[in-house]
Amino acid sequence: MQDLRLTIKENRQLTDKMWKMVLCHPDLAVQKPGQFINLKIDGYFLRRPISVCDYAPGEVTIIYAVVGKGTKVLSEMQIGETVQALTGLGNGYDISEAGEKPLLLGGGAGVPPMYLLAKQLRAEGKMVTVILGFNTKSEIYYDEEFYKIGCRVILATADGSLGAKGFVTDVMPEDYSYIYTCGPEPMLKAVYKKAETSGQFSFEERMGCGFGACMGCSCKTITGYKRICKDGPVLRKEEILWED
Amino acid sequence: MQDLRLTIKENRQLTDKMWKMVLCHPDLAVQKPGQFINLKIDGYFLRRPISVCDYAPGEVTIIYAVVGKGTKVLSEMQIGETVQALTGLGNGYDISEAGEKPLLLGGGAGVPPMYLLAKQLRAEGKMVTVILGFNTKSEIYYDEEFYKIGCRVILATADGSLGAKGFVTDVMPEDYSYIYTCGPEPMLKAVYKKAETSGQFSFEERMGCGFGACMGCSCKTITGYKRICKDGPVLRKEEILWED
Amino acid sequence: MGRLSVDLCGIEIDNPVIPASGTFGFGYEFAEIYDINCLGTFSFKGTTKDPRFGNPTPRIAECSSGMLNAVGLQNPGVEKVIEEELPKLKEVFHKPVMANISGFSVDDYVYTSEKLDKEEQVGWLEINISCPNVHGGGMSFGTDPEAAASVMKAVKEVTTKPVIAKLTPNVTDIVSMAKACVDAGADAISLINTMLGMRIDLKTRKPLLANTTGGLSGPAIFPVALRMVYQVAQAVDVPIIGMGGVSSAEDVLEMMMAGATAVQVGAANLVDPMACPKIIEALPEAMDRYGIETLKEI
Amino acid sequence: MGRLSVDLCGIEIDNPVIPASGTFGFGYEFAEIYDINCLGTFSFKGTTKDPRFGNPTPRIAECSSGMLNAVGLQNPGVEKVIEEELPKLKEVFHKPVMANISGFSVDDYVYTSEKLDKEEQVGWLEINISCPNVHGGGMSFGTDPEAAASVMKAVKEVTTKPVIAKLTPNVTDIVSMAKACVDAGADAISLINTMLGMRIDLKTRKPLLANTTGGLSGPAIFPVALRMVYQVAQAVDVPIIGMGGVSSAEDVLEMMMAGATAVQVGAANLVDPMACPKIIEALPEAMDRYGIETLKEI
Repeated sequence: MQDLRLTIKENRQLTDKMWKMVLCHPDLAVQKPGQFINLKIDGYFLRRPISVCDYAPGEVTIIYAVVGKGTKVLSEMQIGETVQALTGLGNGYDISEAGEKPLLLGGGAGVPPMYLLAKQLRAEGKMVTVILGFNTKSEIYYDEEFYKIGCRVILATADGSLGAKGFVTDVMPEDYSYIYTCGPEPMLKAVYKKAETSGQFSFEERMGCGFGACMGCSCKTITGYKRICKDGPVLRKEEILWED
Repeated sequence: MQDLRLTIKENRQLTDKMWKMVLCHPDLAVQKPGQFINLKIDGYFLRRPISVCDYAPGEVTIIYAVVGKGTKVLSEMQIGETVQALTGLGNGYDISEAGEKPLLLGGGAGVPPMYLLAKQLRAEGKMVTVILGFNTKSEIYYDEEFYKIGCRVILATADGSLGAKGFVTDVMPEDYSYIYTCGPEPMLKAVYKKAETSGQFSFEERMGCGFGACMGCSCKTITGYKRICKDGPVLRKEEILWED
Repeated sequence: MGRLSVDLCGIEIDNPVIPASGTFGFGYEFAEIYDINCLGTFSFKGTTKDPRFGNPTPRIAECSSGMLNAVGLQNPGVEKVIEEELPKLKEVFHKPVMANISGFSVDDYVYTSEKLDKEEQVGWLEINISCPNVHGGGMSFGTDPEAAASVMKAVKEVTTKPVIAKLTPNVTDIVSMAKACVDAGADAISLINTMLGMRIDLKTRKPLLANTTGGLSGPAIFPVALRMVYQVAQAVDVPIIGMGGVSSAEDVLEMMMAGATAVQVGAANLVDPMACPKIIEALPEAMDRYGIETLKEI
Repeated sequence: MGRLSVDLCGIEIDNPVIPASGTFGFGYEFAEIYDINCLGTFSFKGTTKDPRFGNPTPRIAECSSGMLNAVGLQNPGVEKVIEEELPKLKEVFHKPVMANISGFSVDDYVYTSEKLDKEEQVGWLEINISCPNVHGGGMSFGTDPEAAASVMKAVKEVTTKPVIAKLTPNVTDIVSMAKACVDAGADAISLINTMLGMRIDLKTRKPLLANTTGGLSGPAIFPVALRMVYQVAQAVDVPIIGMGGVSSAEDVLEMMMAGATAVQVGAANLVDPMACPKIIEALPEAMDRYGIETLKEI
């Protein structure tokens, strides 16, 4: 974990709700895909946790949804302005278990972490299939970026306006070695049910601190209580305990 | 009263504590010397009331003391940035009673309103004497500006490091037609005691709203309760009631 | 009967936005800035039997997301309010107004309430049993259910218009206070008054306020206010006027979702004199955003 | 015995800055970031007799200048705290630590206190009779002077180390609560715990927190905390640990001027993990600015 003042290098709108921001600092380090950074926005008390979409030494890309006043302020920030951030938070995905044909499933605001993950898996020579799920055509973003790094990309929209009509689970291929996923909880649950291999699931929860101190984002798992921010956000399929 | 978003045209340090800021807006209007504007500073709940030092249509000059975090933020603002302000607040000085040889006494942070007042009196052809009191030489500001508009300027410093050693009341001339003053309360009280003519005294008080709504800055006078922000900040000598 | 109108004790008001007592005087200062008839109504400056100067200054201190005040019920007394203030108020405001009443004994409350009840323009009597800034009065009635009930009962006996009990948050159990007032006849409950707070001047090491303590208002207290409105709404059947840090149309909606029928806006008026008209103007769009057809449906 | 040191119930601590329970775990997370031995001490995560998961999520909501939490005393239970947490704590922190204890009955408090009193590294026992987020326990002891006294008395009987009563601000009369605890044997008072608050999600029209209500902390509550510290300091002779929104060296000084001997820092740790070391570092310069030679002189 580092507490750095990052400089905004890019900040632009991708879709109606989603924005892309590139942030720089010479000391910036992200250890794993699936980690997040926690941004301090002037005038708002709690930081905003946002997952890492892409990373190169000294530079991180995030894609964030403008859902409230805080993220609205973030979307209005200009290139060259700075923002305080805790970086390298969360456990992230472990790529060592991917096998040869990993299947990645990202839904809505859960797509971004799939990108750095896919990139690293491709760098290891894996055959990566990515299923991206959205509500409708106009909400689709980042699909091309996955093509460019050599992934097989399957698109699904709930209304069928582009790609297959349905959810990510409706278009899962037969043959895959492992599952990595991030998205809204109903999607994670559906993937969990349908998955034929082991896998890693990234969860979302309202956080206080983002680094394991406040117990604000605890959840129950097969292996005990976990903090989404510190012991997660990625849980292994075997430890997930659905609470219904 | 107007609520305007003013643009900063100048913001520079005059002495260790005092800063000068010039603010612009096409609709900006100040009716009288001795009025004040009330600035909204990001991150701080209450506005900061600051007296008007100079005014030309569309442009106001203020001189403010950096005394806390709010005014610190103000001092760090850049040219071209904007700040929300309520303008044209307070009753201000009435120059119609000045006579031919008005005497103006300003102490410390009470010097600025004397400037627009002196300018207007000079424009009416009055012989204006200004006594400026400071603690020490390094705290002196704006003395030259008074010379330039043709005032007779008398300087007093408490430690005698420049001008006469003592308080403004130690250097009052024999012959004057009326008194206008602004400064810390002990100074106002001393001027009140020594004044041989009538006069107008500008008071300071912690304010809530600045426009007469909250009764936060009430004081007792011979003629009843007054609100410093709306019925003041200028009181006539005859109505002042010292509460000791 | 537009999208914004609500019924407050049998009086239909055009919208639920009501400037809170002590932040709006008798309306003139604001009438110089905008047509105050856009408001649902407003609650005028707390009025007592006898004239009061209130507390010495400083009466104001700043806080994070809020402010302290210790004005101490400065007002010209009920006779002068009726003779001088209400005629002037009538010139700028043409709707029923809310009379805010304070006292230091049950007789005080009765005296002032009876007089103001007879004034034609007064639509509601808001009985302040919650001022934290006067000694031996105000809040002491607001922290004991029996004392609160005795005030409400006595006021109800001499008045004809809806009586609203204004409660202090500085209590262990807000619900029992509200219930006591309703059982004693209160037609509505307004809450919360300010929270008792304090600041110290680091330079002098003495309290910033001459009164030592003062009442905290502003967005800082909104979550506490919302919780109390919610708790009281679960427990009583009369309308609730929610207040405490309301500064935006969203805050108004949140208060109403917690159970408020109408909402008062206090400290926000002092920082931005246009706060109330801005909130009223922003309400329809905010309602659209959250799928709210009319405020009455919440 | 530097400029910053203070005496807390007979134990000299290097400075008065103490991370508050529930915002600092058992110290490890922060020990990864800085050497936590720079702290005066810290109050570890509230410990109960039995393990607790706490409340369902969401447990956190944002507010103006603050936050709500409804964690609900998640902790592994006193046995595991002693077996697993304290040995790990000892590796990273080499000073006396403050044990924070909660319970649902007098027997609970006695059981947990007796165990932790025997732990060598425990310097003080902070008895939390003020948690707003658990039902049938915590705060119910903190709103009734007799109940509070019964806990303090029973705990004092089975312990040897200084016992600190941690009070809730959600009461009408904080002074009578403090006095009852001191009369029952409390060696110090810490206050305030969080203020009961609530937020509603405008989209779902339901409470943001799964627990409906939560505890408000952060700068929003600082003026209320300061007022209560001041009032209690006038009324009791034992040391007071002030807390509630403290975020800067200036806030520490203001709390101490109100009568606090030491100061806890809570929510600030969550927003800035370096909050405490930054405050400690800033203290000497802030003291110079206000002419304070040593903190003990305040």
